[in-house]
Amino acid sequence: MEAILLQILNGLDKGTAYALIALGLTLVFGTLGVVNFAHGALFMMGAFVAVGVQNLLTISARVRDTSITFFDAYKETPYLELWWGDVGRTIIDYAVPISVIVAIPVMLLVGLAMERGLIRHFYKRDHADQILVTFGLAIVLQEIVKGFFGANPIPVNAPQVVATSVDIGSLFGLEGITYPWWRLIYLGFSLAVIGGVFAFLHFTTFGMVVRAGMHDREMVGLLGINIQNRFTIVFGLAAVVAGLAGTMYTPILSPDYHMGMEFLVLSFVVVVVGGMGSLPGAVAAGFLLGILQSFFSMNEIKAYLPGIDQIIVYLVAVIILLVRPKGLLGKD
Amino acid sequence: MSDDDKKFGTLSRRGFLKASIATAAAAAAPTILIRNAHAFVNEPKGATVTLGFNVPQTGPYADEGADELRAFKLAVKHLNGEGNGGMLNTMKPLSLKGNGILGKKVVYVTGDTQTKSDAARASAKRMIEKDGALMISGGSSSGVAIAVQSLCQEAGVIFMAGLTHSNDTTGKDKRKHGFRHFFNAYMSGQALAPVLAEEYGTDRRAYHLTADYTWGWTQEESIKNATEALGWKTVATVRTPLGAGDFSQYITPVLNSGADVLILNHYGKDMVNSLIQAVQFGLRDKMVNGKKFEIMVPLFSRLMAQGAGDAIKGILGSTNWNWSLTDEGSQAFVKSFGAEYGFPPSQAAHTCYVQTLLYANACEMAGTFNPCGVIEALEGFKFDGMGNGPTEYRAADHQCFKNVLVVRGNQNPTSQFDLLEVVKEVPRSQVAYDPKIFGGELGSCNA
Amino acid sequence: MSETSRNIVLSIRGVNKTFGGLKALSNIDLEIEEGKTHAIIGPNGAGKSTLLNTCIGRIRPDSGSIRFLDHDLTGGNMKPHDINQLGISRVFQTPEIFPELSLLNNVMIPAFAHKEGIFRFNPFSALRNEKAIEEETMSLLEDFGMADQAHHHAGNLSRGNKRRLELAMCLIQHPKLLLLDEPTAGMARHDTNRTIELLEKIKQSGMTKVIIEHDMHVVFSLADRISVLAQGAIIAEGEPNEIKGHPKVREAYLGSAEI
Amino acid sequence: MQTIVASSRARDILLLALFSVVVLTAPLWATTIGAGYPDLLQKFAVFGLFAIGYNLLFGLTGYLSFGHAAFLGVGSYATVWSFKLLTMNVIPAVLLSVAISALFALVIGFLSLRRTGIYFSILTLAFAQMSYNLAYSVLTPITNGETGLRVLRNDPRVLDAALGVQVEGSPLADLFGITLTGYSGFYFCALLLILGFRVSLRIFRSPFGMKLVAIKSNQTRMEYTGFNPQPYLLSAFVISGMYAGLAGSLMAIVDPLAGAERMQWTASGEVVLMTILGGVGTLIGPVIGAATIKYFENIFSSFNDQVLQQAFDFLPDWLADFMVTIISPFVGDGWHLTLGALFMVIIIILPGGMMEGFRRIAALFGRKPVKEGQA
Repeated sequence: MEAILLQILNGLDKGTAYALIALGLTLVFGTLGVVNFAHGALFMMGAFVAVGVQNLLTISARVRDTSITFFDAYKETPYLELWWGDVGRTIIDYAVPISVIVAIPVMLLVGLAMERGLIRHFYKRDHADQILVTFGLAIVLQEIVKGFFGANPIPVNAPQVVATSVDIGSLFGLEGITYPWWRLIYLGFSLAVIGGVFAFLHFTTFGMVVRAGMHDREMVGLLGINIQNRFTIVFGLAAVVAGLAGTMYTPILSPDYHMGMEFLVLSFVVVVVGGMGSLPGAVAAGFLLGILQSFFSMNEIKAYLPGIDQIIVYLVAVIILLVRPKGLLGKD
Repeated sequence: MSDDDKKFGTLSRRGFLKASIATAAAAAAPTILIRNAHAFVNEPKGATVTLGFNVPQTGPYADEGADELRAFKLAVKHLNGEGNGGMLNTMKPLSLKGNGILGKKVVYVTGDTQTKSDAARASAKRMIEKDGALMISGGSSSGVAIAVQSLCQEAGVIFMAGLTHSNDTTGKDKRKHGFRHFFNAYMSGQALAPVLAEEYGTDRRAYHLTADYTWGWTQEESIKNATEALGWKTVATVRTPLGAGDFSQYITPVLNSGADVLILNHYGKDMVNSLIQAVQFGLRDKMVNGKKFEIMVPLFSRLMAQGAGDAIKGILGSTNWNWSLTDEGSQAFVKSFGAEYGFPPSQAAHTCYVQTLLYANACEMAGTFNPCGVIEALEGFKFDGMGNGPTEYRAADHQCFKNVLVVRGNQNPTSQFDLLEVVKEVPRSQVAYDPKIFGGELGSCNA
Repeated sequence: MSETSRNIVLSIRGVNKTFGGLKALSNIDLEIEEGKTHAIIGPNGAGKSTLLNTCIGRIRPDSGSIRFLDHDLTGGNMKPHDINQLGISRVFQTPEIFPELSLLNNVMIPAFAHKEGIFRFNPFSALRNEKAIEEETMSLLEDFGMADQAHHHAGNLSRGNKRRLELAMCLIQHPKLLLLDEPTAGMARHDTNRTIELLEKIKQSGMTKVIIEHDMHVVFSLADRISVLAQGAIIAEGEPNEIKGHPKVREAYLGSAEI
Repeated sequence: MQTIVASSRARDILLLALFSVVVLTAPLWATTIGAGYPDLLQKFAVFGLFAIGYNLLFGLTGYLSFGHAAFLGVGSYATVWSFKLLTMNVIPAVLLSVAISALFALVIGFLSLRRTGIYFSILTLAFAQMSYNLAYSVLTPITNGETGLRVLRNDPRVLDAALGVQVEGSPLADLFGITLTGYSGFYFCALLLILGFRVSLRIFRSPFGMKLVAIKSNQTRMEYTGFNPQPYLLSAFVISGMYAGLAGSLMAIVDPLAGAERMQWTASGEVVLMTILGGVGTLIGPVIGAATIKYFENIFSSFNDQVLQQAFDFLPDWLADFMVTIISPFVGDGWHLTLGALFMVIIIILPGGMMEGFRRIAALFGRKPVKEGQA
């Protein structure tokens, strides 16, 4: 029982991670008609915003460790800590929440620059050209990050108060259900972001125009609305959502320059299983695949189907696509 | 199949790349080389001798590869008599003279393995076929090491393995032309066992999470055997997909499994992520069976420990070498490396540096670059002064036997590099084993 | 209504179809006679497209039957290629051609389909050896006055010429029934007239045709018989002259239209 | 893009002859760009073949498969197993590989081709990833997992044993007495590349090929024209799967080892990139794309500071140092960066890939622009 509850939580958690990345991908495809292979790189850049903020906050006074004579080794104490003591320490501790605030404008700028500078010129080109150019862009962005931060994963900590787990079982009168605070926060945050995106698209005029554009681009253009600028903003929005997902994920997954590529394939699968261009579909598929992946990793199931956890995501994708031609919630 | 085939079949199956290498120089006709009786592949004719350093330059292990490359360059410098000489000052016995190898200046070529067998082999072949490398070294995964090792056997050059920890490299996949200085999973288990008994007692229940591929399996087996010999029980061994990223679905079952030790048979990013996440799930704060829950990572590396941040503190594991060792050889190496690059070398850098020197020294001992001579010189070679105390290259499987370090993530690091504290230097006698237990055969020298 | 002496190509009897609660076709009876050009007219939303797709077995009717020559198409599970292989070719409302291919290739492909059936695996036979088909295609293109452009990309043609090309693609298959879905929709008057000329020529060859059309000018120039569709039902049928004077038609459809 | 009938037999023969000459003289001209050694030449040929086959699907029908590496991997495994169980002769190995990869392609193609567009792509990706993940882990008894499947001296090899053929040293692939390693291995690959090119040329020039292009151009019209696109697509899928299987087989022939990572999505992605980079739907483009990417991977990655220093030896010291500083981030461990930038630059300037560039250069020199399909 506890095991199943825990796996559901795991699944939801994974699901939100997939859904957040997939959301932007499907939004961009649905509105701009662009297959963006650089979307994973946006997720990665969001994560490195957190690394950058942490590095900035921890600029340190360095005291030479004199016991080491062969090279310069330092005991580092961040200036913030030196200047403001506990307050400084707390600020550093809250590096990730601070990064979230920083990530929004940074990722928006990145997104806008990317759309204006490159993507916009590829709306009318073949998908093949789009794939090559965005793949090239992803590699370039990745290598630039590698140049600055190296290839190793870099640890980013959640604030102390939420760095461990909480006994949520006691809430429901069950025993032994502890779950990391940060994962619960991540879940809540992601649901809020997803909700925010939906609200934005459904309850604002801007959003309605965008949704109309997803259905019929020419028609909206004929109405005399400058859909181009709106699409630029949509791309920026997608970049922000992917970036925030990356920033918030850092305490769970130490970021490295390669992480975007690893999420790219999975998020494409999520998008397509959900139905290309369908936002609710992307979210639903994210949760579905996340939960199934968690369940099929259980020893009880693996005992009968060895290796099933290796392929479950793809297997489900195949079954869904064969049964439903346009994915879960895709429109014909 | 014709009679002709029978006739030629046995004759023509010669050394793998030889034909190509010889013709590479002539670069044209598809001739089958008739080999001159005394020649060997890439025999250095000029004033230089070329070594090939094949390391991951892209992909998740790129930093480790970069560190290996630094060590190689340093080794080349020292061999050529530049710099402060490093371990040339401490190695015993020493045949090197600081004038290159056998009087020829050492030059090197580099390549990118991408941590993929195919890419690593392609890169090694380039070094052998195009650049005329006599020896290949490097690598940071067992799959790559084994793939390149068998290539070198076929090509008739020497392979001095870099970071590879699987039992198979000098076990069932050992080769006459391949040599490993790094320790292996079996040694990790043997070294860790006494420390585990001391620290955690002999009545423990272990839960393994294992990367689902060859290296993970051999480590799981070795650690399982070693801990069960102590009296520990194994609750479960669970395989996880390589590069899973989020391990939550594998960690939550541990919580209520009744296990009180979690053993992570992961390396690199998998290790970083699974360890961080296990700590977040509060495993280390738990009391199970009246004991404090512990996590253990049998194979540690400082570079990867950096990625795990605070999660590494207090975690036990084993490592081949650490820069904080105070023996003469380690000090000499750390000093040279630190002076050159401004930070301490990793264990991967250490093993690559040592391997290069050992190869060069063997050439000097043999008085030839001929791989058969070099192999003979290396087999059973006993040396000291290169860290890890007195060491022997065992002739039976080309595995180095030396002290193994049991380390713990440092609770109070005095500097940014001070991540691991050495708990115990387990003497070589404790980690030795009978070469027969892993099977495999070396084959014969191919030159 | 039917007499045994006349040769009926397509016969539709008592066809009904509802989508959701909406009656799309109600009790349709229609017979298309061999060699005749039959026009179906009606205001927007009258159910013309539904009727067309039902005729060729793409949509399954709720009741009634559809026969094309000896084939029962009532099941509604016909694949487009099966329909074509029965001898029905179709011209679409917006020209469906192969824009990346040359005009010659555009017309050769249906010629191959006519000759080879739905599938033939011949990756190693050279196209340049298919002289017979090439010549037939070229002579048809000449008839259409497009021979000089045979090696140009079809995508660069004007809309009117694309329509003509599409017609050529259908004609090379010598269809037993040619369906034309608003063949002059969205065309300039000049192009419309050229298309009418062309269709008149085809008419002389005695090919059976069904035309769905908006433009009365086109309908009355070409049709032998006209059925008028309104709100899913046929409200009148007859020779063009009969239809012109039919009061119900005037009321439902032609009221303000110029005839 | 295609004016298929317009190509005359003479031009095709000339094209094939030119292609053959360029391929067969590769050991000579490749030396001038530092690529003149057997392994890289073999890679050029093998991946050229892979890309030619891939282009028959993607270039002609427009169906973007993201799982072709699976067939490459299957081909490699089949060849190594043939070496292990039957004989070191390559003929059974090649036949077996092509047959088995065709079978795989038939099954995967049959299921995946029920969908179009990105849905098709993801289906192929899913099948390939499943193959890879299983081959890397639970199928290790068949694939030898991470380490890769290798030919061992004591494998049974029943055919060789029956004929009394013995192996001394490491077992190597042979063709009736010719050991297929080094340059002989390259020539074997080169001959099959030329054969593969010729088959591709014929398909391009056949009614079958024209119909594939028609499917890409307008599937609705194709259906109403009376062709059933499914069997055409499936044939193209299986043919290109067979090319992939053959390429995989050749990889295992010139270097008898088969690893699971050959089947990973990145490997599938690589052939997509090769094809697009060279020019989708062109005859020669995919080969050029394949060679370019392999050249970067093997040669650019090998440039280190030492090599650069030597290259700029002729310059004054300060200038040489400057050049090395400028260039070194883009070579060696920076080769990925250069490759990524190359993708972007080429596709921004040249929609349609490198072949478009050659076409423009030809046009610059006043020649009538050579249309692909006529070239």
